[in-house]
Amino acid sequence: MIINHPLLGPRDSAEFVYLGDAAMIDRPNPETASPQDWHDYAYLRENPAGEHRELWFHEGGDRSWLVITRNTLTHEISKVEIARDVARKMGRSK
Amino acid sequence: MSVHDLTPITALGATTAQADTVADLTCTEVTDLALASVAARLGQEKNCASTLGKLLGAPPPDAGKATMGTPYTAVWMGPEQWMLGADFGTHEDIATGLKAELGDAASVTEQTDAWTGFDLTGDGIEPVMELLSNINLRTLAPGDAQRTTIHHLGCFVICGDPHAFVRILGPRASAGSLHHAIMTAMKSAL
Amino acid sequence: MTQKNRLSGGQIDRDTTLKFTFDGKEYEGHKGDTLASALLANNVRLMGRSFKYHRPRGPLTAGSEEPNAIVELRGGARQEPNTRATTAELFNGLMAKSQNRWPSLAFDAMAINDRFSNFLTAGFYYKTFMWPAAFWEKLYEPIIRKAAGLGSLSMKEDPDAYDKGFRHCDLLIIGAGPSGLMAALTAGRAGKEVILADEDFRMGGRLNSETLGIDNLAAADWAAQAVAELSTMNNVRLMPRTTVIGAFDHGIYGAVERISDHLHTPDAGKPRQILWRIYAPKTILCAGATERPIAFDNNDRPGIMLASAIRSYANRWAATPAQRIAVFTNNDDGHKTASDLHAKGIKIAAVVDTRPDAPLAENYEVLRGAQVIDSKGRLGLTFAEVKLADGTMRTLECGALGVSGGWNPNVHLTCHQRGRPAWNEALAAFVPGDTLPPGMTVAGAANGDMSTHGALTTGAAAARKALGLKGKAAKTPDAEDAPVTQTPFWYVEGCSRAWLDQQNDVTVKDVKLSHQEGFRSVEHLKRYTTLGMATDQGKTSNMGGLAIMAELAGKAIPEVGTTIFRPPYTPTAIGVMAGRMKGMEFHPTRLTPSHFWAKERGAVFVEVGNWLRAQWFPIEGETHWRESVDREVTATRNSVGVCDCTTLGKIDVQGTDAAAFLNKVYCNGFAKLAVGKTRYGLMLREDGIAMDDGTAGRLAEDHFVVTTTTANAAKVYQHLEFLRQCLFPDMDVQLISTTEAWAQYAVAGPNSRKLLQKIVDPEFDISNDAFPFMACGNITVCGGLRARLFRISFSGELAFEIAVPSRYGDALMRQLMKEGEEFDVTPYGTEALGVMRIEKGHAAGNELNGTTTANNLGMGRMVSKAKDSIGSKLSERPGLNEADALKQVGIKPLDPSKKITAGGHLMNADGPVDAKHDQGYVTSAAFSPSLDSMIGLGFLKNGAERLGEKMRLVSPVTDLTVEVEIVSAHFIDPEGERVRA
Amino acid sequence: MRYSGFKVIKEALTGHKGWKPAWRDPEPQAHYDIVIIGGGGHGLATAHYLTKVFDQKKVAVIEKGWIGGGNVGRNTTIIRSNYLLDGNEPFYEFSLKLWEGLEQDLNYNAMVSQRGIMNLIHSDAQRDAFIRRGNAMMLNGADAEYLDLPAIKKEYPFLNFDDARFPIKGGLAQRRGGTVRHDAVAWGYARSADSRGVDIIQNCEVTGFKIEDGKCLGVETSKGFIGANRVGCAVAGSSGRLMSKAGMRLPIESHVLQAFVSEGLKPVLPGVITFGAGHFYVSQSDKGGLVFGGDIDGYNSYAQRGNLPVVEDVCEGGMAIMPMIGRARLLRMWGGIMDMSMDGSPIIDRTHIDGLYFNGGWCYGGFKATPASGFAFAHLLARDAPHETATAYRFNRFETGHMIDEKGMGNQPNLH
Repeated sequence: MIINHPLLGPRDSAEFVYLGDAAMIDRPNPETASPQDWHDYAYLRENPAGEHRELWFHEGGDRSWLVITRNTLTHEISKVEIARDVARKMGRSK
Repeated sequence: MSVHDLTPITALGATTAQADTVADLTCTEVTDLALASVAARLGQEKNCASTLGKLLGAPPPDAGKATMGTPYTAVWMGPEQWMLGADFGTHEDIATGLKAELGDAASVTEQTDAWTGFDLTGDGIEPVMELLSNINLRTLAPGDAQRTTIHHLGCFVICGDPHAFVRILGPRASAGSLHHAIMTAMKSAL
Repeated sequence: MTQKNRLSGGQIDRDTTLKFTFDGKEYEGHKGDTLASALLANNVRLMGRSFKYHRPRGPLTAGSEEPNAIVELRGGARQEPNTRATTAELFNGLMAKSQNRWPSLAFDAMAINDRFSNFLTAGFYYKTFMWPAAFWEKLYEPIIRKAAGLGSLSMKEDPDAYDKGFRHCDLLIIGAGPSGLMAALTAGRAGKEVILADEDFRMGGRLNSETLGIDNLAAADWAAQAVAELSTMNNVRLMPRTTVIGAFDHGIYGAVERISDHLHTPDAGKPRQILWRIYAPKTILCAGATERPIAFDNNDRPGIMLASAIRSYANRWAATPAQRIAVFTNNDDGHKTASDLHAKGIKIAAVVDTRPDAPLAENYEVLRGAQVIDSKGRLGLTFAEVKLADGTMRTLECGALGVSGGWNPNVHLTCHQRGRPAWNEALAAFVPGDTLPPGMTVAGAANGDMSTHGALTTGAAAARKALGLKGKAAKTPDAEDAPVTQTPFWYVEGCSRAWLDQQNDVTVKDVKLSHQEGFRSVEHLKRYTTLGMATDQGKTSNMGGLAIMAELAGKAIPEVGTTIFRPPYTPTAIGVMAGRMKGMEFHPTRLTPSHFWAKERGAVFVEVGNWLRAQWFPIEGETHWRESVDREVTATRNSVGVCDCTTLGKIDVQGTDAAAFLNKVYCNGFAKLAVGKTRYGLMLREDGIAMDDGTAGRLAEDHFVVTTTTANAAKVYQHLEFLRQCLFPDMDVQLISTTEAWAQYAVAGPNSRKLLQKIVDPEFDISNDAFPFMACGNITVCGGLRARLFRISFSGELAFEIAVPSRYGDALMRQLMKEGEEFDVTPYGTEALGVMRIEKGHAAGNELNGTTTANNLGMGRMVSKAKDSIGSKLSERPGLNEADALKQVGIKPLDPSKKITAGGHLMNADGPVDAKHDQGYVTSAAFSPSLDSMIGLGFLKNGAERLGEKMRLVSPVTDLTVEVEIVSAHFIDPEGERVRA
Repeated sequence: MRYSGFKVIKEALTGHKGWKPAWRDPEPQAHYDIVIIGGGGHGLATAHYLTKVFDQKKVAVIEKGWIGGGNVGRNTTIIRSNYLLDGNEPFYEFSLKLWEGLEQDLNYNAMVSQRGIMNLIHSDAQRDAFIRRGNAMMLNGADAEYLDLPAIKKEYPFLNFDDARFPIKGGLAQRRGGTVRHDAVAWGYARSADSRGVDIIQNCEVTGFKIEDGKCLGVETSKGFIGANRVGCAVAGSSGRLMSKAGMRLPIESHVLQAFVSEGLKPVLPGVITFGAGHFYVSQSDKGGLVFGGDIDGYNSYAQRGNLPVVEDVCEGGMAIMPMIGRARLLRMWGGIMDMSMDGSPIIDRTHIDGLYFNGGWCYGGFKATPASGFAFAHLLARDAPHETATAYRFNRFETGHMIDEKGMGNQPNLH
C-alpha cells in the first residue's frame, strides 16, 4: 500500500507500523471514567467492513503518528491526517 | 576541544575510513561528521527557526529537504525537528555549541555516534540505489533528503547530485551490515 | 540424424549451435531456442508424465501456460524442479531430466495407475483408506505421498543469489505484443517514464509467431523495429525476461526479472533473479490471450498440441513436432496453422473443423462439420480418429494434431484485487470486468480485441488515455483486421477419457462425477477434482471445466461462477521473494562499541535481538562455559568487573513538561525526582500489565535519559511517541533515541569506584558522599572527554554505568582494562550478568513476559494511586489482584547439588502432579557461585506468604523433579548495603 | 450412503452411477430449534455434534456463499495442542483427541495425518519459555518432547545449521500434531450433519436479527425470515460485520492472513516445522506442495488478499531456516480474514441477548480448533452451559482481568 503522508507525500506502507482503531486517541478521562469506560476503550472495536480510521506510525520515516481513513474492503485510502492535530481537535491537551 | 588520550575507531572498526570502488562508483565511509538533533520546544517554533536560520545562513529545511551550508548542514527529521551536521574536527561537541545558541528554544541531543555515513560518488548511483531503497532517484533533486529503509535498516539518504553524489546515514551499530548491503548492490548492479 | 524436424526461417541464430542433454542423451539446438523447441527439432515429443495416471506427455503449448512438458533443469544444488521446457531458454551445456517417472520416461512403472484410473476418480481418497484407523499414516499415506509430487529438490542450499529492487514510472506496460509495443511507443514518444515488461526473452509476443504483415513488414520485423526505437529512449526501460507476478494495492506491482536463468551459471556477484517492486500510478495490461483446447477421448498424447503453439514452433523456432500434421478447430485461427505449416513444407493430413460452413483451402483437405473423437499412439500420436459430418469414421495418420477451441483473454492480473471478469457472448470467453485494480486499463487481446489492428489501436489509445495525452494521435500501422467471433465448442462426447487438466489428470468424467455428488460451485469443483490446481494454474483447463459444469447444471457459464486468479501470475522461485535476506544477512547485525576488542579477547558471542553481545570471555585452560561464567561472577563480586551494556535502549527526553510526561509513562512517581538523580521506573501497558522497566536519570530540570530493556527499546520509543503525539499533544516534550550514540559500560564490584577514579577526571568527585547510590551526571574522563556517569547497579554490587561517545568505547574499554590491572579487573558477559541479577532478584525479560503485573513482580505498591499513569486504572481489575495471585519468589534446591530448570512448574510437596494443582513456574535459573548452588526466580501463587515452604519443582518435558525451598528473591545482600557502599 | 473401499470398487465397476450428492440442497423451513450462522468448519462441526451427541432434531446451518468457503477452505491445515495456558490447553487437547477419531466418526477420510509438529528454538529465553510450555502440555495430559540440537540435526538435516543468523538451539515437538486435508473437514462434517437431518442452506445471507425485548427470535435472510429458539453465530472473520447487526461491538478485529503453497515436490518434509526467529512455518501436503505461512499483514482488512511486504517477510524466514527451498516455486497465495481477539484467545459464550450465542475470536488458530469448537458450541447451544474445556472463553474476561494471553502482547490484536 501507499500512504500519502501529509508532509512527505506518497510513502510505501512498509515504512509504517500499524496500531489500530483511531478511537484509541480518545483515552477516558481518569477523573470521571468508570471501569466500564476503560474496558470499552481498551477492548471493544467497531471493526467495520468499510471506512476505518486507524493509527499508523511512520517508524521508517519522520516518526509521526498518522490517522488514516482506509476502506477495509478495498484498502482505498481516502484521508491521511497528522494524529497530533487530530488529537488536539478532539480536545486532548496535557 | 578535549585533550583526552582516547583514540576513536570508525564504525567499521578501523582507525581510518574505508573506501571501495566498483566500476566507476566509489563508496566511502564518512567519519568526520558531527551530528546533533534540534527539536523546537512547544511554542518556541519561531525562535527556534530564526536561530537556525542564522546558524544555517538559510531557513531550516522543509520536509524531505536538506541544506548544505558551512559550518552547519541540516536535514529535516520530523515536524519541527532537524539533524544538524558539522565538521567533526572543529565541532566535535556540536550539541553543547548549538544548545548555547538555541537556549530554551529547542531541545538539542548529540547524535554524532548514533549514525555512520557512506558517500556514494561517481557513475552508477541509480542502478545501485534502486537495489537498496524505494527512493525514486529519477525525481530526486539536489538537496532532497529522505528517511528510508535499506535492508531493514532505517537510514537517511541525502542527495547532493542524483547522478554523482548521495550520502547514506545509517545506524552506527549496524555499519557492517549496511556496508555489506551497499557493496553487494554495487557488485550486482555495476 | 540431428534436428530432423528443424525447418527453414525462424528467429533462431543458426550460427550459434548449443549442446544440451535430456535424460542423459546429447542434442543440439540453437541460440533463441527453448528447451521444448530444440527437443521438437530433434524429433523428441515425449517430455514428461502426468501427475496421477503417469500418462506420457509432450508439450501442449509454447509458453508459460504449459501443463505437460515440465522437467528438472540443471543438476546438483542448482537442480530446479517443475521447469517448463516451453519457456526454458536453451544455453550451452543445459542439462534436463524428465520427472515423476520410474525407471525411465519411456517405461514408467507407475503408469499402472492408468489401468486403475476407474478406481482413482475425483475424490476417491475421501471415501476410503479409513480402516483400520492407524493404517492411514502408517500404510496408505506414505504410498500416496511417494507417488505424489512432481520434481524433486536437491536438498542442498540454493547457491545462487537473488536481489530485490524498486522502480518507479508514470506508466507500466505489461506485455510487449502489438498492443504493448504501441502503448510504449505512444507513451515513450510523449516523454513519459515508461516501463515495458514481458515474460519472454524476445519482445513482440504473438507477432514473433505469426506470418501476417504490419506496415509492409513481417510482423516479427515490425516488432524488432519498435523495440529498437524504444531502446533509444532514456525514459523507457525495457524489461524482457520479466514476469509481472502480481498487482498489489495502490499501483505496486511485483515483477521478477530473470537475470541469469539463460546462462550456465550467474556471473560473479550477479543475481539469478531480481524481485522488482514497481510503483506505477498507471498500468496497461497487454497480456494477450491464451488458446484453449477442445477435449476429446485420449486428447493428451504427445503430439497433440494447441494449434497456435505448433504455429509458434514452426514460425518462430523453425521446429515442428512432426512432418505430417492435422488440425482440429472450431474457428478460423486454426486454419492459419495449417496454411503456415503447409508453407513450411509440412504435410497437412487434414483440417477438421466442427463448423459445417468452415472455409475451404486449396492446398489441403478441410473436413467440415467433423470432429476428432479419439487418438492412437502409445508414446506419441500416430493416428487421429475423425467422425465426419455424415457420421462415417475416418482415420488420419499424423504425428501431431493442432487443436484450436478459440482464445481466452489473459485477464489474470485484473483479478488480483478480487475483481471479477465479465462474460463476453461474442467471444464465448471471459474479458476483464469493470472492477480493475485502480490505475489499470487493459488493451489488445487481453481485453478481447483479437485482431492485430485492434491490438495496435487499443494499445495506443490506452496509453493516450492513461497519461491524458493531448494532440493528434499518430497513425496506427496497417494490419489485418479480421472480425473475430468464437462459437463455443468445449468437448467431444466420448466413451473413454477426455482430458481437461492434463497435468492433474482431470477429465470430463471427473467434472460429471463432481456435479453428480453435489460439488457444483466452481470452488467446490476445483477443490474436489483438483482442476486447475497444477503448476500451470489452470490456464488451459479452467474454462473447459467451468463450461461443462454449466452445461450439466443447465446454467449459463457466468452463473456457475468465474474462477478468479490470484498472484503469482506464474510460479515464482521462493528464493527471489527473499532476496539477500538469508544466511547471516537474514537480519542486520548490531555490534557493540567494545565488539572488536571483545573479539580480540576471544569472547563467545550470543544473539540478543539483532545485537551480538559477549556471552562470556573464556581464558586459558577453561574447558566449560560454566568455569568462565563462575570466574567472572566471583571476580566481579570480589573486586571489579566490566560489562558492555550499550544495548540497553536509551531515549533522550527533554522539554519543560519532561517530568510530567514521565509521570504519565511510569506507574511510579517521577515529578519530584531531583536533578542529578536516577530512579527505577516500571512502565505499564494501558491494560495494566508490565510493559518494560529501567531507570530514568534527570540530567537537568528539563532533561531526562530513559533506559529501556534491550528487547523493548523500539517498542517503548514508539509507545512514548504515541503518548506524546496522540494522548498528550500539548505537553512540551521532545524525544529521540540515543541508544547507539553512547558506549555504556557497567563497572561493578567493591573496587569499581577505585577503578573509575583513575579514569574520571579529578575535578569530578565520585566519592560516596558526593556521588551516592542512584546519582547521575555529566562528567569528563581521560583528560576531557565528555561522558555520563550513573550510579546504578544490576549486579547488586557497588556499581556504576559510564557512557562515552561510541567511537571512544573501544579505547575506554582498553583503558579500563589497563587501569584495572591492579584490581584484576575482569570483563564479564551476558551470562555472568544474568547470574548476578538472579542472585540479586532483579526481574528481566523472563519475568516481564507480557502477562505479569506490578503486583506479580512484588511492586504492587509502586503503582501510584495519587496520579494518573498509563495502565494504572486497568491494573485494578479483580482478576489481576486476586488473593492467591502469582508473586515473584526465589527458589533453591534442598540439595545444592541438584539442578533446577527455568520453565519447570511448582507443585506442593505432596499431592497430585497435574495442571489442576499447578502452583506456579520458574522463570529464570542459574548456578550461583556465590551460594554454590543452583538458584532460580519464579512466580508462585500467594508466593510472598510462602517463604520457607518446601515444594516440588517438576519438569516432565526434561524429565526432572527436584525438592526445592521457596525463599526471598534477594539471594544476595537483601538489605542492599553493597550498592550503597 | 456409507463410504468404503468396497463401495469405491463396486462403483468403479458399475460406471460410478451410484454416487449420491454428499449433502442435500434444501429450502429453509419457517422455524428451527437451532439455527447456526456460518457454513464453515466450526458451524458445520457444531451441527454435526448437535445432532450426533446432543440429539437435537431441528437444526439448520445458514451459509452466505458455498460451504467451506471461509477459513476452513483457505488455511495451512495444521492441527496441534501445544498451548501454554490452562484456559487453552485442555480445550485444544480435547480438539486433538476428536481429530484422532474423526474419520470413523464422520465416515469420511479427511486425511488426519499426525506426522508431528516441531517448534524450533533459537535462544535461551525461548528455550525456557518452550520448556514451560512443554511442561504445561504434559501436565494437561498432552504429549510434548524437548529435542536438543543433535536430535534436531538428525531429524531435519536440511535445516540451516551452517550460517544461520539465529542458530537453532533445540526444539519442542508434539508428535501427535500434524495436518488435515482442510476442505474434507468441511465436507465430512456437512455430509454427516446432512445425513442426520440438518438443513444446510447455501447462498443464504443473514441480513439481520429479529430481537424483541432482549430476546432473539430468529434471523432475516436473503431467503426470508427464519425463526429459531436459539441462534449461534460462527462466522470467524465476519464476526464484527454480523454481530453489529445485533448492535454489538466485539473485542475483535478482522485482519488478513496470507498463506502460500508451492508447486508439487517429491516428499522432503516429515511434518510441520516452525521457525522461532522469524515468521515462517511449513508442512508438505500429500500432493507434494509446500504449504506455508507466517505473520498477518497487520492491518484491519476484509479484502481476503494481502500485500508484498509480508510475502517477502515469510519467504525471508523460509530461506533463512531452510535454504534448500530457494529454487522451489511459489504457486498460489491467498488471504483469509482472521477474527483477531484482544488476547489472542477465542470466545464461546452467550451474548447479552437471550437466545443469541457467539463463537469467534479464533485469530489464526481456528482450523485446529474445529472439532472442539463445534463440540463446545453445540454443548453451549444445547445445554445453555459452557463445555468443561471452554469455561474460560467468556466475553467478560476482559472486564474482570482474566485474559488468556499466550503471547503476552496485551490488547493489540495484530500482535497475537
